Amino acid sequence: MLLIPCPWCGQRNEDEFMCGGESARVRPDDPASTTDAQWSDYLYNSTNHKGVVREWWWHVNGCTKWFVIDRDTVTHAIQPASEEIS
Amino acid sequence: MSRLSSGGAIDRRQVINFRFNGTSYTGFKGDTLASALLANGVRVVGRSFKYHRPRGVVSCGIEETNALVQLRSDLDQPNIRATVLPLVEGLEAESINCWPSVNFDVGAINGWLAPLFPAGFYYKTFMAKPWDFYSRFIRRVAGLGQVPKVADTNSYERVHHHVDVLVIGAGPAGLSTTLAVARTGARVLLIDDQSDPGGDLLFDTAIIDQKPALEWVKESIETLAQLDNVSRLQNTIATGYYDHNLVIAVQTSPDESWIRERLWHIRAKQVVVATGAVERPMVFANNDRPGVMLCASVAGYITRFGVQPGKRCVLFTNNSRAYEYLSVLQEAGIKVVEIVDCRESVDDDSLKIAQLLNIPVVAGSHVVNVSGKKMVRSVTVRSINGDANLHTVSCDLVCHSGGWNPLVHLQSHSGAKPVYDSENVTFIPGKPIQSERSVGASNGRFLLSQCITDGLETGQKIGVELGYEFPEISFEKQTNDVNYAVEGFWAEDDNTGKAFVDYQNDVTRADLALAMRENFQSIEHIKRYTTAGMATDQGKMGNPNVIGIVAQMSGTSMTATGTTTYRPPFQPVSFGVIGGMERGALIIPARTTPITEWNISHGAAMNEAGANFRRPFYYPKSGESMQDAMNREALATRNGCAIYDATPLGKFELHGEDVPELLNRVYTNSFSDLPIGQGRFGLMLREDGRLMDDGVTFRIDDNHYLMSCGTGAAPVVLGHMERLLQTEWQDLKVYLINVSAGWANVCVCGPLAREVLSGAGMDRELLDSMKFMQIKTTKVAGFDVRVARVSYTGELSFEINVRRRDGLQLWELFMQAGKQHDITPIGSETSGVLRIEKGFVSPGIEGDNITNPYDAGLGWVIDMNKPDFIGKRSLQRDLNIGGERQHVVGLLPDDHNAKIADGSALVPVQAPTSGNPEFQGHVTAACYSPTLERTIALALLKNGKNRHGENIRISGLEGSFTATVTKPVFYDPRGEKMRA
Amino acid sequence: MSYEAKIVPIERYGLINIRADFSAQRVIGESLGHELPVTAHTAVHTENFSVLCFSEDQWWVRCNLEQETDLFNQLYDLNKHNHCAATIISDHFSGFSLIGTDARKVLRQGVSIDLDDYASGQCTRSGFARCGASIQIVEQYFHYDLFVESSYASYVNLWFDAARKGVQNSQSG
Amino acid sequence: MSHFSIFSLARNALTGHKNWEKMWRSPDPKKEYDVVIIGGGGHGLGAAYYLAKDHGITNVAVVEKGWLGGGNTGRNTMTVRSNFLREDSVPFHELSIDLYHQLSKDLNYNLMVSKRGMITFIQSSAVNRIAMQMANTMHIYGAEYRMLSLPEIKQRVPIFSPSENMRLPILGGVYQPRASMVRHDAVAWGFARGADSRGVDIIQNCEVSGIRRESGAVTGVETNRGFIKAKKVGMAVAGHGSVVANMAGLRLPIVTQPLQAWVSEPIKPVLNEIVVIRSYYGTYLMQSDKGEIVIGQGCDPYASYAQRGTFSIIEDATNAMLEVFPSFSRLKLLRHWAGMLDMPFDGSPIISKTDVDGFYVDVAGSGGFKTTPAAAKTFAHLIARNESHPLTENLGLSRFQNGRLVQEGGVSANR
Repeated sequence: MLLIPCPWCGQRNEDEFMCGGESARVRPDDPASTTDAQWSDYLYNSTNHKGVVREWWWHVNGCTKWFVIDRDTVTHAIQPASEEIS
Repeated sequence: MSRLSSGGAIDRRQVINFRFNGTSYTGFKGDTLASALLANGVRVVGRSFKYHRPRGVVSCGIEETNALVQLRSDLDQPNIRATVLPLVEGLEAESINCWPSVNFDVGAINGWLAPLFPAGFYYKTFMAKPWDFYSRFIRRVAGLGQVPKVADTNSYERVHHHVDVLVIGAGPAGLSTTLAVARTGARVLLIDDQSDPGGDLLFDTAIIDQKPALEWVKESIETLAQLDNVSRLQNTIATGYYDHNLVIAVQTSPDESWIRERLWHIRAKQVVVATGAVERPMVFANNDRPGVMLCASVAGYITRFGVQPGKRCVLFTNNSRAYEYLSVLQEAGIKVVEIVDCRESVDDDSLKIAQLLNIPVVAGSHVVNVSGKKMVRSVTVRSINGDANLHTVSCDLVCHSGGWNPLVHLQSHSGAKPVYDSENVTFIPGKPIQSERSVGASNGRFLLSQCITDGLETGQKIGVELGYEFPEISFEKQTNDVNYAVEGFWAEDDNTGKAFVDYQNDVTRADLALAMRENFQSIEHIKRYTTAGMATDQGKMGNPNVIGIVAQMSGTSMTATGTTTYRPPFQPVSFGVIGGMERGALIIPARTTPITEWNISHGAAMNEAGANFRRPFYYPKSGESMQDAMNREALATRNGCAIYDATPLGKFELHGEDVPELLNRVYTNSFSDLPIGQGRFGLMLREDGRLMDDGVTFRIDDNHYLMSCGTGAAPVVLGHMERLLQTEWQDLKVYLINVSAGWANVCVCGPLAREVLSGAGMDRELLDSMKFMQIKTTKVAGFDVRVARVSYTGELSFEINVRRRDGLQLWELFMQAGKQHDITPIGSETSGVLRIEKGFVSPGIEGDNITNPYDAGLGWVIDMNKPDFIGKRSLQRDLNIGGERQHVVGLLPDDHNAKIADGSALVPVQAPTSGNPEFQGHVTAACYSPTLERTIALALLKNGKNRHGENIRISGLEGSFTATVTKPVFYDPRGEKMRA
Repeated sequence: MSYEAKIVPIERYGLINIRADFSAQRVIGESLGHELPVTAHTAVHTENFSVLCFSEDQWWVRCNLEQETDLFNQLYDLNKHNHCAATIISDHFSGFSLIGTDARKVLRQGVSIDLDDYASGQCTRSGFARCGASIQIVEQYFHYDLFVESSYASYVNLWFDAARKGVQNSQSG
Repeated sequence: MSHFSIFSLARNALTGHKNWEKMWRSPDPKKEYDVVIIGGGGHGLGAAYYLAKDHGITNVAVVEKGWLGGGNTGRNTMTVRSNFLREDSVPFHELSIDLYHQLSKDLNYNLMVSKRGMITFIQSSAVNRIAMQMANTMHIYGAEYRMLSLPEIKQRVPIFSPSENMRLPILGGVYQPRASMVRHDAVAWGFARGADSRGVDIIQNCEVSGIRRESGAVTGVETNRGFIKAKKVGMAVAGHGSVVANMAGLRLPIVTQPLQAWVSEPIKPVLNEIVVIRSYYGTYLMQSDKGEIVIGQGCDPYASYAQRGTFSIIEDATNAMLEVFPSFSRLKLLRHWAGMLDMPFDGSPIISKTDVDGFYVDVAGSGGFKTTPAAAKTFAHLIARNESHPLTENLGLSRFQNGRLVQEGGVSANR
């Protein structure tokens, strides 16, 4: 049971949240101009990095805010994301 | 009897009666089952797993591997450690894994066949026939105890708790830590697995500052009891250490009498592991004979329980600590005839003790065999280098001590890796990964004085780290222990018998050698091949011996050999307490509407409707079959009037100037021009172009919309939009508010719907004027309602939304008003029939994560001219390179009464029904349509859109039918009825 | 045998959900005659109503049922010129008061938050017994008001009953 | 390779078991191989075995960063089954069961394949519909799968006694008689011994740190034991698919998630079948030959390489289990652990060529143990011939380009 640092509510158990996956997965500005390969990469592929990953979490059973954290997928150590992500 | 005439922390005035293997015995309050059995002279308490060798009690704590019993009567439970089982009146226990009795066990024949059963023998044989043939026999002899015969009537509880500092273990180190941290004012919780604090001091005769150590314990506890910031739990064992400093602990018999066990989820800023150490056995031939016991445990039985486990003893050791117990043994009248010490040069402290007690020390030697089967009769001793000193000593007790194993398990759960401490010949905690510290014996500090100092110093550091002031305290405590000196000893012996490294799984030194001979090199491999360390004690005693022997045989270091990973739990945990109270109705919530109770009391058959709602399936009248009920309900809807509870549908308010833009982006069609008071059907896709949900969104006011969606899809849809708004489209000004439960939604439908509603007092003019997809606010019988004209049945249909609190009244009002029209409540199974007749695609059924809206015949809802919407790019991909697709089609079976199961497969009409015919698709939903008086079905069929009119075979387990492929709509194809 | 705590359904109350961006907050505050609380887990309590802050742009106005409509009407129209939304949610949620010396021992079975962190008068939203709850701390450790989505209310009643006095598993088995 | 049998055991008993041969060699890596397989688990060792046996390619190295079978091969719940929804899934999993049932003899190594049968409870009409779809797809492909009534379940599983006030009452079940349990470690060891005896070099403690390519084609792998040249490199590294693929400059449609499993203390046999309580949390349980009740459930819902999971999964599963088997309440949890699942977007295996010539990937999907022999055999076919085995034509990476996914419930549910 991870302890997720919600920027609004503070540290809460992971079962109050939903993990939204890698924040690097950003919807293309103009999907129509992507190639099939680029679109497929956006839709299905992930970096799935072993180590620190910046990812989205949703505090669904709390303030209902989406936010990003940096989580180590090996140690599970978590830091609030060091800088704003657009 | 082996009970001493005095001594021990037992209450001799309270006699306790118990039964073991059918014989009645007595013990005293304060006994464990093991101490009471030893006191009664019971030596053989169980049989081993593989060879069924007689086994006796070997330890006095949680590390016990042999004395496992099955409890009977009310307490029925398998595999209970007798060494930690408090004796209670009427307790009934049996040995496990033996038949017909522990003293005469047929399975012992395995002992004779043992040469055929080396480690991993089963990988090499039993291949002539299928394994099932052999496994029937093998399974029967495997396993330990039996599943309880009586139902568990106990209550369990699960709680969450937060502290600044959690100290695990109330032995000298844990107590000292707690004393130190407590002074800072930090919130401290001290948990301990025994009924009384003190840890090993309970089994010891140690002295602290010239007083018995237990007095220091008592004083410490009294000090802690004064402090508000300290709490303490006895009978509470930490079983696992998880991410982010979460420790799970099990408390037995808490104060609340109705609770048997409580599972604590303890989140701590700092965790202190003070779980102590356990004594390690020596590995020698027949080291498993009853009467071969760990040295400190023998002393423990004497000190704590006043039990004398033998009369004539040989001590076999490699360390100084064992000598400290000699005086306890001697004072209890046990004659220690000889000390066999495998160290060439025994340390002076040890020699002094032996001299004082006048016990001969045979140094540089080892025990090479034990004779006696159900009880030790003698041991054979020989010098390590050669045959010098070869002699036999008669005895009925062998105390052995191979050094001490810190209980690094919890630390290991936390992600840390134990490291080898060559001085102490053992594995000690490695660098902490979480906010954790190990103290005392679990940190490799085996002396009492070290434990106390380590605890106090650690407590101080933690206090400072947590930002508290720390008062000066003295760390000096005078204790009576001597320096700990140990040498690793895993020499090969004479091969005179089985030398066990894992008692419970019957793993011997020879098994380890065989594994290595066959080129199993990794310690994990050796563990798995031999099963060493995989028994219910999980190698607490034996693992370092396995590592030592493997290192020695392979000529590498202990460090290079490494440990296997310790997995939680530290001690086995009952499933009852893991589950807590979440049984029956509490396992997952059952969500209700204001009409749920009415439905149940009116005999509705209930079924899951998604998102944990239960809804009426159908409403059988007395004696009516399911099919008859559905037919009646469906016909009422088509020809008269019906009513159903649509409350579980999702309802979201959308506010803000950018709502139309949001809708344009999440729906496939356009919402730019929706007038106030009007609704529009919308189709929502996932980004991969697959169906997510469909529903109607109404415009209530300028910047105010109301979206409805499917019951099961509601949380998904809300999450989908909330995510997009907060991550991708932060510039859109939209607020989403879930109001799903705030409104009761009663749907009245059928050609007579207007009659019913106006009969209930609704404005007839308004009803007549309302067009399909309109929403109006009005009053019925004093209730403010929102009326929406939408249809999921294909009939004229009104959804009446009212505040939840008034839902049931409104429902009953309509039922009353509809009586003269024979208003009929309908269930979801009937709704299913109506939707199949209409060919309404269900995103959760026809939309099977593969179907796209074109496949589903929903192309008319898609506006590909919009610049973008979620899923658009993927639809383009499907059109460009998606190849042949499966389409939603209708099926008309030639047999009008065909009973077709949902999920039946579709194959070419000529094909055989099994054995690789060409798979063409499957039936998604089939029913008997009472309106059409025939069976109809919706299906997903490869290229189905272009195959209308073809014949196909429906292949189901129950039968096979030919059918004609049609358009997926069987009733009112133009939708005239619902627009009427 | 059970914990010393009782569960009382909160009967008639008004509840209005407020969403508002930074500039709309001020407008709403002016309309209410009281600034909205903007610190996590805080609430303001006036004679007529309380305002509970659940997020940087989410509040609840808890009032008497009689005031609900008026307050709502007053706030609803602000969305014409501001990015905000007022919604009546007194039916969407069902309230329970958990009161007694053992209230904490009951609640800690259902929430994983640190109850020491939440003082009397504060509020928070958290996971609770597989459904989630908005919690108002009326008196720390002894009196909590919990609001759950109404569709969970009957389940939550069962839950409280079991948490108070345990479940005899034999009855379910 | 010496032949294993009761006679060889007896013969060796006479010499105190001191003359057993090594089960496999520990060779140093050669400079070059025809094929290098990365990953010494069941899939990788099996692929090497079938390369040698089916295709006569024996100049093969299997490089393993740790010890054989130390990944998911040794961390699963030992279950083999073929109850799937899609036409591309069922025959593939059927092949796996077929192969498993003959492997002990083929390998002369007892994998302890026991046919237990799997019962999946039906607790709602929605599950019933899916079960029927599965049953009928399977029926087409000759895989037996049939419905069981409550009394039939009770008859097969006498200890089954669902509580009377179950939140989701059990309406019946579906039964796959051929679902089996297999001794997991033995699969790795058996394949290793078989491959080794055919000349395959199995190199343990050999970690790959790079995949060398020239003009879009693989030329070999960098390892901590030096560069190993090979024109064909196959990846079978459950739990590290993205890490290794990344060395070849590729991103995969997978997320690595923990999948937990746990066992009770061993008890005498009470449960022959594998039981799936699908509707609460997707809990499944069975009893091993050793007597432990082996239990599992779905993945933890986020990416992790930590080989441990959250305890709440065990709590949920326990409740589900106790609803059906109340007498297990006083049994005890003995040990729990997690494997790392490379979960594809659609949950189905990926056995595929890649954009890098000569670099092939085998990603196991939602539980790779059950597919081990089929994946190994088809992967060997792909590597040997540079074309897909007929059974895995639709299981390649191209499905993520054209959107023709083989949906068995994967990551997509989370997105």
